[in-house]
Amino acid sequence: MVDNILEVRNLTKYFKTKKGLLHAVDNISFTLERGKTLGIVGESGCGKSTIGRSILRLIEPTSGEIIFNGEDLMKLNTLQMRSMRTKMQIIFQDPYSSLNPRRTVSQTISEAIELNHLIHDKKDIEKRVSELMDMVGLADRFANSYPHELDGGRRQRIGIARALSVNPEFIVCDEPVSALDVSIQAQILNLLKELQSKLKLSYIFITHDMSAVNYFSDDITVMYLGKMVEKSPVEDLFLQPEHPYTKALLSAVPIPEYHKEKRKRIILRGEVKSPINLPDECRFSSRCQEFCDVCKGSEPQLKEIRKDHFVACHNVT
Amino acid sequence: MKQKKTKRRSTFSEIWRNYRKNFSGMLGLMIIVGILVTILVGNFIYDYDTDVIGQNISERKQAPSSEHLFGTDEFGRDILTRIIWGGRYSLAIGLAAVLFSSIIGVVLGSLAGYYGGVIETIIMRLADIFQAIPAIMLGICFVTAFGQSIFMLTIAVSIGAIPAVTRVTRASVMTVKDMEYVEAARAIGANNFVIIFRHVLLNAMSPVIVQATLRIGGAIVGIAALSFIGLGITAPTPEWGAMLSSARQYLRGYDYMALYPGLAIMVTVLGFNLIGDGVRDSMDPKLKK
Amino acid sequence: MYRYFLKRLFWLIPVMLGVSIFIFIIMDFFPGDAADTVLGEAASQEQLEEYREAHGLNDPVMVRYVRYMANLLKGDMGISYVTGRDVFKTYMQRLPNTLLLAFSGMTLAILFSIPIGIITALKRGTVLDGTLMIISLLGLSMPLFWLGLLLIIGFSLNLGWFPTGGSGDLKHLVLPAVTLAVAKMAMLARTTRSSMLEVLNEDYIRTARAKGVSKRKATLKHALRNALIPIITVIGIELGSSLGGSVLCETVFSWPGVGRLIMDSISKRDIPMVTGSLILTTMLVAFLLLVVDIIYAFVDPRIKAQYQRKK
Amino acid sequence: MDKHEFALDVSNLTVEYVTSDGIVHAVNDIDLKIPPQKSVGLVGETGAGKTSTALAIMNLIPSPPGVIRSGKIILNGYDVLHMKDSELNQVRGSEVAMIFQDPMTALNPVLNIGEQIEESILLHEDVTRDEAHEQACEMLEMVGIDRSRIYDYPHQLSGGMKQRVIIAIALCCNPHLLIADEPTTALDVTIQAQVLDLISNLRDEYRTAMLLITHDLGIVADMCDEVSVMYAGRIVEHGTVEEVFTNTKHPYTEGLFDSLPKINDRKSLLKPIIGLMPDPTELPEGCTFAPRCRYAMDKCFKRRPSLNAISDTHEVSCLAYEDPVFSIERNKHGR
Repeated sequence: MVDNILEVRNLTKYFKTKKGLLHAVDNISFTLERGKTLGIVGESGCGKSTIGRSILRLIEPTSGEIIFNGEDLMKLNTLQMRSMRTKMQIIFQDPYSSLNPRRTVSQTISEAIELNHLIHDKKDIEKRVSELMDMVGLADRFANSYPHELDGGRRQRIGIARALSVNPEFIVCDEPVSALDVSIQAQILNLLKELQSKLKLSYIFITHDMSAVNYFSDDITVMYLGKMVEKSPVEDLFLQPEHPYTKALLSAVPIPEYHKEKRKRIILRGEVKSPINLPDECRFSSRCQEFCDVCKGSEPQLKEIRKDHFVACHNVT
Repeated sequence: MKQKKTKRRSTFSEIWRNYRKNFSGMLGLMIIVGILVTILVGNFIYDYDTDVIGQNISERKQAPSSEHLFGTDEFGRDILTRIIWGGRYSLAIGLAAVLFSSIIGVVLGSLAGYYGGVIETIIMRLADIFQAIPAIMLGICFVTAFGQSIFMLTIAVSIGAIPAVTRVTRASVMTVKDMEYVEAARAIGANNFVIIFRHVLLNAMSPVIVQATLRIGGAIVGIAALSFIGLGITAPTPEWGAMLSSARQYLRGYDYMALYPGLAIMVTVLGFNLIGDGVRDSMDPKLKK
Repeated sequence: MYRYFLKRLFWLIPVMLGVSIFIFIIMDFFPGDAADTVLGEAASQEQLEEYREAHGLNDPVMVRYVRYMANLLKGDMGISYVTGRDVFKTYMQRLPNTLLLAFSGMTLAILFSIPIGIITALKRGTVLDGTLMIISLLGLSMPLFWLGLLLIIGFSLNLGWFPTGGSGDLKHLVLPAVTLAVAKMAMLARTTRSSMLEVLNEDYIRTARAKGVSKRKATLKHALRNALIPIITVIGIELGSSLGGSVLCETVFSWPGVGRLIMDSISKRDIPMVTGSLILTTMLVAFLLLVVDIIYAFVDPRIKAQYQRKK
Repeated sequence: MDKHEFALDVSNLTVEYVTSDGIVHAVNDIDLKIPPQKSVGLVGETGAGKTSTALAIMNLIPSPPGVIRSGKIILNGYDVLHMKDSELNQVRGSEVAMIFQDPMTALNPVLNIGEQIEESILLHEDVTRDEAHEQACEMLEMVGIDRSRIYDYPHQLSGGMKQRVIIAIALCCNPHLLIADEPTTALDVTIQAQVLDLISNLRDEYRTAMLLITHDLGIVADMCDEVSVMYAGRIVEHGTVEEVFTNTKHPYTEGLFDSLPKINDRKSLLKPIIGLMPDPTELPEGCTFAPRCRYAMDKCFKRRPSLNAISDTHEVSCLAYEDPVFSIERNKHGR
C-alpha cells in the first residue's frame, strides 16, 4: 500500500478577466507519495504557481478535490483551513517580496509559532527560533536584522525557516532558487534536500529549470498553458520524453559542457496561445513541430503509454 | 570568514539617517523649529490683550523702525508681535487639517484597497464626487454653512484633500496587498486583522506620509486664503491671511503692512515644503542610490 | 476612441448627480434663506413664513432638490434673489473672463516651466539646477494672493505700468495672469523635472544612446514624450483648479469672473446663484479632466490600446 | 589580417561608482580582447561587474555616480574613451551595438517598432526615409517577424518578439562588435533557444564579433569560442571554451561548475561555493576569492594574484599555481 500524503483530483482554476475566462489550471490530477518530491515544470504562464497556491487554498480553486492526509481540503472552512496550514507550507520565489521589510528575522520566523499558539513561553519561542535559524544555516547574529540588510540567499533561508516553524509535513517550493545566483542556488537546493531527509518532508517543487528538477524530484509533471502534457518518474522522462513540448523543452536547455559540434536543437516556431477562451484543440498546436490535422480536432487527454508514464498528445500512442 | 557587523536598525532610524544627509530637508526642519520656538517665546513675552489686540492710536501706521521692526498697523499695533502671535493659528490649523484629512483618507483608502468590491466602488465614487468640486469652493461653502469656528475651519481646509489621500492610500495598499509576504502571512495562519495592521498598513504608509508632509504647506496657505477673503479667523485676532486682507486698503503708502505677514506665510510654507521634499527623498527607495 | 469618450461622458452623470445633491444639502445649512434675502430685514415673521410657504421653501430638502433638478433639465437654473436675473445667463456672462484668465495663466506657466524642468533634469546636481529649483520652491511656497498684492505694489502703485485691478484691455490681464502663472509654473517645473529624471533612467533611453542617438535627441524625442503623462495630469488638475479656484486671484485684482460671482453671491446669501454657479463650474472642471484623459491616449499608445479594446 | 588586430581591445579597465556608502569597485583592472568575428563569453554572477564592463565599452557608464578610473578601450581602431561625443554617437550603433537584458523595458513604449529600427538606420546610413523603412522591414523579416507588424508598438509584442526587435535594431547597421548583455535571462527556455539560435545565425551571416555576457555556462558552451570568468570585478580565468570547460584551472570556475545540477547525471551531488561574494565597497586585500576558496593558503589572503598564462590561450589568476604540482579536483576525477 502506497502512502500518499497528497492527492489532487481534477483541480481547476479559472480567473475571470475583462476579456473572458482565463484558464490558469485546467483539470489537473496527481498524487504525491509521503517523503517524495513531485516536480512541476513549465514556462511562465503555464499555471504552475497557481497549482501550488491552490493546494494551500491561498487561491480558491474553481473546482476539484485536494485530499491531504485523507481529508478533502475543499470541504474545510476558513478556520479549519488555517489550522491545517500548520501541516502544509509554502516557500516563495522572490526572496525580496516574500519578506515583510519592517519585521526582523526573528519576528518573521516566530510569527507563525505565536499565531498558531504552538509554544507559549517567550523563552521557549526564542529557543525555537534560534534552533530554526541554525537548521537553515543562518547565524544567530542575524536574528535582529531586517531583510534589506541581507542578501538573497540568506533571505531565502529566512523564508525556509518561516515555513519550517510550524512543523509541516508538506511544503510547496515555488521556484525557490530561480532568483538566486548559481553558487547560492546550489547552497539552497542542498539545504532543501538535507531538510527533506532529516524532517521526512514531502515537496512539490515548482520550477522552470529542467536541470534543477531533474536533480531534485522523484516524479515530474510537465505543464503547458494550464494543462498537464506529460507525467512520469524523472529518469524515464529525461531518457525518453514523449510529448513534443517536453522534447523541445529538454533540447532547449543549454548544457555546460564542451562539445565540438553544435548540438542539434528543436527550435519552436510560432507564438504561445492566449490562455483566454481556448478553443477545443491541442493547446500546443500553434508551436508544435509534429502538428497534424488531428491536433485541431480535439484536445488530447492524458494516456498511460508505459507504466507510470502519461502523455497527452494525439501523435503519441 | 570576516564577521560582518549587522547593526540593529529600525526603519525609522534608517529614514532619519537618510534624512540627516538631506541638506534642504534639514534646512526646512531648522526653519520650522525656529518658527516654533519664536511662537513659544512670543507666548510668554507678549500679552494678548495689551500687545496683540490692544489699540494704540498714537502709533498708527508707523513705518518699520528700530522700535517697531515691521512697523505698526492702522490701529497702532506692532506688526511683528501680531505675526508671532498669529503663527499659532496657521500652524495649529494647518497641522490639524493635514492630520484630519490623513486619518479619514487612510481609513477609507485602506478599506477600498484591501476589501475591493462594493466597498471600494462606493468609496471611490464618493471620492470622485468630492474631487469634482474645486477644493477652495468646498471650503468656502463649508465655512459659510457651518460657521467660522476653529474646528470648522480645520475641516474646511482639510475636506478637499481627503479624496487625494484616499486615492494614494488605496493604490499603495493594493500594491502591498499583492506582495508575497502577505500571502506568506496567510499561509502561516494570520487572520485579516494581523494581515492588515502588521503586514499591509505599515508597509503601505510611506507614500501617504510623504504626501501628508508635502500637504502641510498647502493647508497653511488654505487657512490664510480663507481668512484673506474674510471667511477664516476674523479681526481682531491676528491671523496672517486676515492681516493681509486688512492691509489691502493701505497698499498705497503703507506697503510694509502687506509685506511681512505674507513673508511669514511664505517662510513657513517653504519650511514645510523643504521638509516634505526631504522626507520624500529619504523614504522613496527609487531615489536611493 | 469615440465610444470611449461617450462612455466616459456617460460616467459623469452619476458623479454630477452626487455633486448636485451635495451642493444642495450644504446650501440648506446656509444661514438665511430666500425669504430673508428677498424681503429684507424689515419684514415681519408672518410675511417671511407666507413667502416661504408660497415658494415651497418649507418642503423637505429632497423635495426641493427634485423640483430643482426637474427645472434644471428644462434648462432653467432659477433666478437670482438679489438681481432677479437668470442664473445661467449671469454665469455665462462671467465665464469668458475666467476662461481668459485661466488659459493665459496656464499658457504662460507651460511656456516657462517645461523648458526649466527639462534643463534642470539634464543638469541635475549643478548650480543651475539648484538655483532654478530653489526659485521654483519659493514660487510654490508663495501664497498667490500675497504675490498678487506684491505685484500691485510694485508694478501698479510704484511703477504705474499696469492698473491695480478690473478688466478691460490687455493691460488689465497682465498682473492677474502672471500671478496665476507663478504658482503653476513652480508646480509644473518640479513635476517636469522629476518625471524627466525618472524617464531618463529607463532602459530604453540606454537603448537609444547605444544605437548612437545623441543625448539631446534622446532627451527631446525619447524621454520627453514618455515624461509627458504626469505633466499632462498636473496641467489638467491645475487648469481645473484655476477655473474653479480663481476666487483669490479674482478677488485681489477685482477681476469680474466666475469666482468673484460665487463669492459675492455667497456673501449676499443668493442661494440659486451659488448653487447654479457651483454646479456649472464643477461640470466644466469634470469635462476638462475628461479631455485630459483623451489627450493621454494620443501621447501613450498603451492607453490608446486600452480604449480600443473596450469597444 | 584585418587592419585592426582585434574587434575589441580593452586594457587595464577600472570602473568605480562613487556613492554615499563608499566607492563601489565594480571593475578592477581587466583586460579583454576579442579577435574579429570571434565570440567571447564573459561569465560571472550578479555584481561581478559584467554589465559595467559592457557599458564602459560603449562609454555609457551613467555618470555620476560612475567613473572610468583608468584603462584603454580600442574598438575596431577607435579609442572609445578619448572621443568627442559627436564621434562617439557615430561609433555607437554602427561599429558596436548592444542587446540588453530586459526586453520588456528596453524598447521605447511610445514609438512603434518601425520608428525605432529606422532611427538607427537613418543615423548611420546615408539613406532616405523610404529606404530606411524598407530596410527596417527587411530586418524585421530577418529576425522572424512579419513585416506587417512594423507599425506595432512594443506592448503588442511578446517578450521573445521584443528581444528579436532589439536584435534587429542592433544588427541593422552591420556592426563589427555585438555586445549581448544577458540577452535571454528574462526569457523562457524555449524562447531562449529561439533567440540564441537567431543570434548565432545572424552573427555568422554578418560576421560580427560578439561579447556575450551571461551567468549561464551552458549558453557559453553553445555560443562562444573563448570565455572569461569574472569574479568581484576581476577576470580570474580566460581561455578557449574547450580549455576552460575541460581543463578548469581557477577554483571559482570549478565552484561554478560544481554548483550546477547535471541534466544527464542526477545522482551527482552539488558542491556549492561556501559564503558570499565580497562587498564591492570593501574588497579583501589579497585574492578576492580567498575567503570562499577551499584551497586558500595564507599567502592568498595577503597577496593579490595576477593573470598568468598557462598556455598560449589559457590564463588563470591564482597563487596556488606557483606550486607546479597543484591541480584542482574537478580535473583529477575527470569530468
